[in-house]
Amino acid sequence: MIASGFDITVCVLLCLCALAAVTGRDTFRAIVFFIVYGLLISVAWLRIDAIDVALAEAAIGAGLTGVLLLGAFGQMGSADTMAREPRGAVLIALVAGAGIGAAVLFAVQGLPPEGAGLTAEVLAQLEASGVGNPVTAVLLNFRGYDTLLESIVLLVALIGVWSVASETGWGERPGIVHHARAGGTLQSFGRFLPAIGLVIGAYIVWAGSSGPGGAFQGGTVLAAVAILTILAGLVDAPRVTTRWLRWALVMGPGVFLGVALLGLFGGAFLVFPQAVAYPAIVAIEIVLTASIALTLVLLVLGPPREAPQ
Amino acid sequence: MVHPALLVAPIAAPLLAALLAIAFPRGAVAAALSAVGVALVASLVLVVEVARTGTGAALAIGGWPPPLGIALEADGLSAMFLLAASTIGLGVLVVAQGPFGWTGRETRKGYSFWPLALCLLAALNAIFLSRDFFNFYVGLELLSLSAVALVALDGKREAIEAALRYLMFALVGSLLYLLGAALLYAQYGTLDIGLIAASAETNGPTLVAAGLMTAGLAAKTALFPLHAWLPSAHTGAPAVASAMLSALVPKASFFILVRVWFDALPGQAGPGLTLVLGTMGAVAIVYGSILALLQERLKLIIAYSTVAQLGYLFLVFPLAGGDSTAQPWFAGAWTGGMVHAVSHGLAKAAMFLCAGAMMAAAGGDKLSDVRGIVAKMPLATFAFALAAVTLMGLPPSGGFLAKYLMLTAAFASGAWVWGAVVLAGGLLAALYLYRPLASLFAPADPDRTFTSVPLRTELVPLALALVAVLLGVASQFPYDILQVGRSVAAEAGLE
Amino acid sequence: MTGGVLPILIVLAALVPALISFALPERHARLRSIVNLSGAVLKLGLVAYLLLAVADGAAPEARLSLAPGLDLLLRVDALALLFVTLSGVLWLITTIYAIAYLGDSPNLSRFFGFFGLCVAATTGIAFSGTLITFFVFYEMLTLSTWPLVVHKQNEKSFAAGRRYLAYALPASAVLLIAIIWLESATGPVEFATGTDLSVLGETSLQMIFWLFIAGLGVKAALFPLHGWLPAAMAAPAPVSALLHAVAVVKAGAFGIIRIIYDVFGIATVSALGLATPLAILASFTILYGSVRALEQSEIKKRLAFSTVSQVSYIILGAALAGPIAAIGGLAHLVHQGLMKIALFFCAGIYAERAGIETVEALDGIGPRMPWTSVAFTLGAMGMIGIPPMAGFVSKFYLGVGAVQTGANWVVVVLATSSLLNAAYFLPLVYRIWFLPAPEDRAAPADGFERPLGLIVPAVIAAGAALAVGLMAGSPLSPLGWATLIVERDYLP
Amino acid sequence: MGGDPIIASWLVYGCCGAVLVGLGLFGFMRPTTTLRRVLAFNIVGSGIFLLFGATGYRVPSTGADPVPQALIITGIVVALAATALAVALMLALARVSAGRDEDA
Amino acid sequence: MTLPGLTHVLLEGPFLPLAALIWPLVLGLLAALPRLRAHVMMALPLAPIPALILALSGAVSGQTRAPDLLLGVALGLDAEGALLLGAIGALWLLAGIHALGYMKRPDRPAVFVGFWCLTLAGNLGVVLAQDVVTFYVAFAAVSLAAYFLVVHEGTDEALAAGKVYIVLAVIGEALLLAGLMVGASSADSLLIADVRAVLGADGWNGLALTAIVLAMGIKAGLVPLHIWLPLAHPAAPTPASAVLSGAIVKAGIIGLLRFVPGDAEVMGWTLVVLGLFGAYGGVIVGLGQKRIKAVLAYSTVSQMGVVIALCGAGVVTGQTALAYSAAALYCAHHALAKGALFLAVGVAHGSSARLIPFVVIATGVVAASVAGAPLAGGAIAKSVIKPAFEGIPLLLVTLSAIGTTALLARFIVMLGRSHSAMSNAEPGLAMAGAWLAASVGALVLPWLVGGAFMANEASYYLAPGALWSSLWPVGVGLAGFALVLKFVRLRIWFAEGDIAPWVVAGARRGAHVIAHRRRLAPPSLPGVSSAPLRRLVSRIEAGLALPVMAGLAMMAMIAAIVLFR
Repeated sequence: MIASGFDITVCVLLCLCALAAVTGRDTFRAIVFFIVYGLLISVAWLRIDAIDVALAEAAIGAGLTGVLLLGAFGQMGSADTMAREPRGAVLIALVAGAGIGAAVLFAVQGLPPEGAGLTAEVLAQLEASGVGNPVTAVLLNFRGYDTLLESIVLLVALIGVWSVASETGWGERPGIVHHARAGGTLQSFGRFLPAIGLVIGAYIVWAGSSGPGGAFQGGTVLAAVAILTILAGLVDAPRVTTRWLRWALVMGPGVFLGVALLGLFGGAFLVFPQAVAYPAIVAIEIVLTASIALTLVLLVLGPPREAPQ
Repeated sequence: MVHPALLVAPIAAPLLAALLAIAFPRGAVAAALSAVGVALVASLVLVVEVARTGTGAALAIGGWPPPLGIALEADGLSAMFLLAASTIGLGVLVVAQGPFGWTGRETRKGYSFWPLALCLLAALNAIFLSRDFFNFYVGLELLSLSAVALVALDGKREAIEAALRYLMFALVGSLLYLLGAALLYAQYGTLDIGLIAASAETNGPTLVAAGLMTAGLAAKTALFPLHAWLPSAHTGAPAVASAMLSALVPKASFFILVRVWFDALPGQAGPGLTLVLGTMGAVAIVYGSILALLQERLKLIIAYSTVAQLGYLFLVFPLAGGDSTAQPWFAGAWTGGMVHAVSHGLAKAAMFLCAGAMMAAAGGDKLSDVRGIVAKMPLATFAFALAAVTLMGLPPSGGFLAKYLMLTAAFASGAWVWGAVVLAGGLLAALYLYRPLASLFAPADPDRTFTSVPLRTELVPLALALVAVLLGVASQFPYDILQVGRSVAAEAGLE
Repeated sequence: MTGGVLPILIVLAALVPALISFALPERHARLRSIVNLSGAVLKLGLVAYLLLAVADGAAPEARLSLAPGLDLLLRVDALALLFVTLSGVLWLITTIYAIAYLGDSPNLSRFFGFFGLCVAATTGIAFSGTLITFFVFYEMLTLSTWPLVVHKQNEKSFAAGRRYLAYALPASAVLLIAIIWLESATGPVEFATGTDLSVLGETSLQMIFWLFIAGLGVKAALFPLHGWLPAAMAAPAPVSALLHAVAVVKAGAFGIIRIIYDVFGIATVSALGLATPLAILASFTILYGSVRALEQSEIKKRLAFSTVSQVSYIILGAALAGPIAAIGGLAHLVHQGLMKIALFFCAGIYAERAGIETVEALDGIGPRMPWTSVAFTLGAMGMIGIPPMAGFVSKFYLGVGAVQTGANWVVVVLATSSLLNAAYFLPLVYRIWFLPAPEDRAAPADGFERPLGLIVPAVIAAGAALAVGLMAGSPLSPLGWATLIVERDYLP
Repeated sequence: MGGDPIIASWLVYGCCGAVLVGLGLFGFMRPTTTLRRVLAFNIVGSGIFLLFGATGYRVPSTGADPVPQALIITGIVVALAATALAVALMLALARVSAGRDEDA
Repeated sequence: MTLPGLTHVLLEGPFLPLAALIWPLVLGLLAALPRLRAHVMMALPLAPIPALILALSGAVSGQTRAPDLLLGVALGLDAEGALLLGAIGALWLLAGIHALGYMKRPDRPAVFVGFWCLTLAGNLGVVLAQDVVTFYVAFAAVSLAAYFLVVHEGTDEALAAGKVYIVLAVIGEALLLAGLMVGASSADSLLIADVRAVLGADGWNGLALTAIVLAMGIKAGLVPLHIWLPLAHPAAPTPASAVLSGAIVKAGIIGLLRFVPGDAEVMGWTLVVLGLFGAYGGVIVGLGQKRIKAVLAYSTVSQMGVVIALCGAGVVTGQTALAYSAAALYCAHHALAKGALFLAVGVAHGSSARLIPFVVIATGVVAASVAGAPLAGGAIAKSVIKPAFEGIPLLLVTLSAIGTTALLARFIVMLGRSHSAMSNAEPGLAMAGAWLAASVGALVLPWLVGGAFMANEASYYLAPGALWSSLWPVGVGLAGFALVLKFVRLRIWFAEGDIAPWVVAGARRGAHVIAHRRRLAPPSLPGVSSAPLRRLVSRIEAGLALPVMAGLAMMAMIAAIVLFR
């Protein structure tokens, strides 16, 4: 499709935002530009007809990462010192960055213009995969193995985040204590928005099987909802050592892995026989969403806080 | 045909155990040991099966053959690496029961160690078995994140700093690798090694993709200019963890590099690649050794020794195909490199476990702290010495066989520069390993007391070191296995 | 070949006792001694059987392949048996000596462990049928010798150990280069089948030869690579006796013989013009060793330098391209072993029982320690080459062989070296027998020449040296066996 | 913006992705605080994903290629996990080096 | 080649020659056993008996071969050998008996007897040896074992003399070894006859011959190499010096006879010149000696000089066979006579003033015989050697008799004064008996055995012409000595061993220089101070840890891979 003026402007804006986020001394300004950059990139994704990715990028890329960075900036502030580096470092960085960028540009323009990738194969096998949305089909059936590993990655990251807690803080609740002004905008948002968020999240997960959406996007929305309520101080995160929390975390990947192993009897790992494919995928998707939402919340909250002296 | 369970077990078992460890920490140790045990048995059977049938064991996940689905395959090389990883993993976890076992109440370290370690092993096995570039990426990420978390486990300032620097390097490496994979997919429409090899041709995108992947993987394998994160990371990590980190983690990214160049894009490898990797490997050997020579702390010496020994692996690129017609064997340098990877893994794991045991006994890891520990811990010292023999490449160890095959290839192909470097490496290893050995064997001053250490922390390293030496003696079997499914480029060379 | 298992059995006969004594805790001294002694006796029995078999032309071998074409081959040929018989006999008497000498000092299990390992490595070297097998066991010898040198764990022995490794490891690197350079062109080298060297140019063959000599020269204590040997005297006496006078040093010389005869072939060596320079180097080492021995006031150091000089006789024999010289060289391999081990035993006894370390302290010890002094004198006479000791026989053959090949100057070297040997040995004998003993030397409680375990080995070794000299003509003697070797394998 | 030559829209986004990668790498390498480096890391990531997504849209008639999309979603989640771990490590480092909680 | 079972032949040919050698060795070993220590001295006279029996049974046909011993031992005996063997054996026997009397309470008898028997075995071996290796072993035994006889007394003087003796002996060994090596290899056989044939040609074989002659010269007292003789004899106990002078020195002569080939002209002349120089030099220096044994030592040097000249003359005139048999007879006579003279010294020391005249008279007769006085054995011996000479050497040999007479006259005078102070001193039966037997032997032997060796009959010697030709030199000698004794006050005293002191001093300084050469400082590794290296390396490490450097390295890698395809 011929690039319209809109596409070009989006690209130029994207590059400017990135440049702003990267240069300059003020970290807060950089983070704000980063969030704007995130939204712009979602628009770009819409332009190249990748709705699922747009959703994911908006929710996770801009949303959660933004919150993470802001939270970090809030907690650390000036503590993050800048290592002393030789004077020519900036120049060298520029050269290296430009060099690699140029190489990538050279590669991109060298790509075959009509490369269709695997679109045909996916569509051909779509009905065998038991779901309507080709992205979900790839995500959960054709390349379900990647998704399984990815859910484990999330879990490992969470364990990693927890393991850097201070020695005394092990049994405590994750993240810092949030308290918002009673009746303030944050608290009213905290009360009002979760309901809407839940509905939207549930819909996205449900729709994922046939249209754009899916476990990750839905999970992220639900996570956002939970984070909002915690930020608003309405509810505090469960202690790191609570039993149900751990089982909930493990449930998603556990079920996915279990179903995959069941497939072994049917001849190959992670196989969904035609008939049972749809219900299996949907079941997995639901359980996975719950675990992912929970993991994402805990990831954003950070390591368990220190024990009170 | 090999039952698919064999291919899946090494990955699924540790993952299940990790999930169990997160949910039910009290049973973490039992779950971990049994899982890795299952993985070991599976890899053993796999190795035997591969040797017997002479062909790799393949499995298309979900029943979808590539390019759509992801294929797992265990050819000779992956079977060997799988077996090595499981052996070392089991050994490390057995020793880990000491510092991280269940002690009545749940501690931060005790809880976090087991899932991280199990995920690390699962990631390794996933990488060794996979045939899909993006699957490599997810495996690498899982591996890196768990490794970084393990490095930061001690909670001290140096450990966290090292972990952070390691994460930075690892992330940049992964991203460049991902970019390379994306470009390959864009060019060939598939991510499977076999399919790409079939349709690979020399053009812009392929070269840039390969270059990006190589740079990314070199950063994760801590090849010389990109090694700065490794020493501090492997020293900061608890000894048990650093045994796995030093012995296995860099080998995974090296394994992918071998898959990229020897299996997927042999035609695209030019003199640029072989010379750059060869030179960086050679400099790594010399530079790593010099730095190891200057260290005072035992773990730092061993860490820099890793930097040096990894240099050997990258000499495979210039040396592959160097065999002359006079030799009755073939693919000498390539097989030598792979045998070196395995024997170094075993020896390094043994050495770090010994260092850990000695640190526990002496309360510090400076050479002066562990002086004369041979009287109290003869087995550990002997294991350390055996591992040192393997690292120096002295017969009858596996290290010697690797060195010999590489040297023959170097001399046969006239590239005696690489040969000189390999030899210098052996001598330098003798130099920097002599100091710790001399202080271990030195007479301890009488008033110094060492606390006693459970016997298994000495027996496991001894067993691992003995396997490393055994690799040199009974080496016909590993040699044959490595030839199963070996790429043509390994024998013909990359130019 | 049913005999195939024999070489492995012999190597195991040395290896198994070593491993057992590693495992034995310190207090099981008696069990450890029994294990080691029985190992030694078993080995001797096997060697005797093999002597008969090989004499009848059999050549049992055992092959273990490391990689396709890369084989560890243990092959029993006549030359190997010569070396193994020497090491077998001397291992037995040295074990007896060591048990008595070390008594109940600490770390004995470790000591006997590595001691057995060394002998196993030496046997391996002797039986190795390919260059690679030789290199593997050659390195094992270096590794198992270092702990013995540093056994006393004092600063002096560590310095000696450091120096030993500083010489041995680069040498092994050089040796590896030589092997690989050769094998990358000619393919795996097997001693029995020989190799066609035409594929390599003349200059590279010469360079490879000198690399071999440099690599093996360190252990064979050729000048200028001999520096480690005198320093290694810091080791306990049994170690100096077996290892530095017999096993380690002989491994180097044996290696050089293998290289000259089996890898290159004596004809090629002389054709390439390498024989004479090697002979000159060996001769220079002979004289240099003797002159340096003159200066040493410490007995062990003097014996060490004498070893430096004596081993070069063997190399000289190999370097001279004549059959008789070869026989002389090979016989000297055994003769020097017997004589030198007797001397080291006596030096050990003097040091241990009478506290005599230096030459000056030897005054008048003869009458007080008659048996040791007689053994020492016999050994010294042998070293000087006074008939009818073994030393004379091999020196005589070397001389005759040298003249036969036209290298007449060698006779002058041999004569001068005999004089120098006399110059640094006779004063010792003179002090022992003819000078009055200082009053203050107190005899140890149970007399000078106790325990028997020390004295008997020394006397046996000296007696053997005398007997071998006397009965040199018979085919059973080392000279006879050396003649068999040369006739069967190397007659040009 | 002037009359740009007519180029395919996927190529625009592909080149934009490449530029983003360059900018991100520059941001990562220039001397700056670790937090800014994590931010730059995210920019590189999103650039790569954009480029990858763009290459999947070269033949608009058949619709965007679902495989890159699935991979990108996985990639985004992994990037988030890495960022979370990095942030946690930075917080821990700040905590430890501030000496508030000298760990035994 | 099957392994030699017992079928291998251990010994061929007659057993007696081997027994003659082995018997003394066995006795020597038995002496070491503590139980036999009490009466070990008895072994001395028993040792030479088998050799005497062998000698009396005359020449042995064929060789005795023992292929296993050493490198194949071959023993043989010709007529001359038997004569020499008999004389040497007899002398050892008598000296043994004399020793029984002489050494009442010997300290360390076992050691003395042991080395006495070893030297005897070596001496006999030199005569019997047919192959080069046995000859060398025997020669080594006789020269090295004799050292212990020299230093037996243990006095400082004995040790000093011993030191000179052993140094020269070892040099002799080395030279002989070198010579034999070259000879054996160029003759490509170990038999002495073959080796002798090949020696003498120019080049290396010439050098070999010189080496062998030098080695024998040291033993036989060839002039410049004789310096150990005058030092050793006075220091050794009397029976030992008797044997030293009588038998051991002969080993050198036998060596010369066996090895110097007929065609070595130059060597022949040098032997003649040096021999005669020795003959006259011995006499001159002998006259200037203070101690009686030194005089006798120089008399031996002189006599041996004559025999060496004889060997040389034999080669020069081409009559080697004649010279061989003449020398054999002369040596046999000299052995017994010189032995008798030395034993006389022992007897004189032990006898009182009353008995001394008898001792002097008897010794006078023996001395006359040595000087060649008519009717005595010496005359025959001298006459036998004359035909081998011609021209000036013949004249000089006859004149040498004058010198010998003068020297022996001086000896007799000193002997007269050397009686023991105690009035009732009795020399003891063993000592006197042995001395008398030796004297009688010396006188009678030439007559008994001379027949086989003389060109003409015994009666020839009774003819006046022969009598006169052997009488006038003795007369002139006596007259000259009497004149000198009476009128010449000027006494020129020579140090014992004439040039020995300078040689010894020179040797000691040489040894000192070698021993204390500046020691080679052990090469110490240049102390590379690790501080600067450490700083540099830590800077590099810090630099590489920066992401910018890592980025640059990655870009370089990508560029290399893409560009240098």
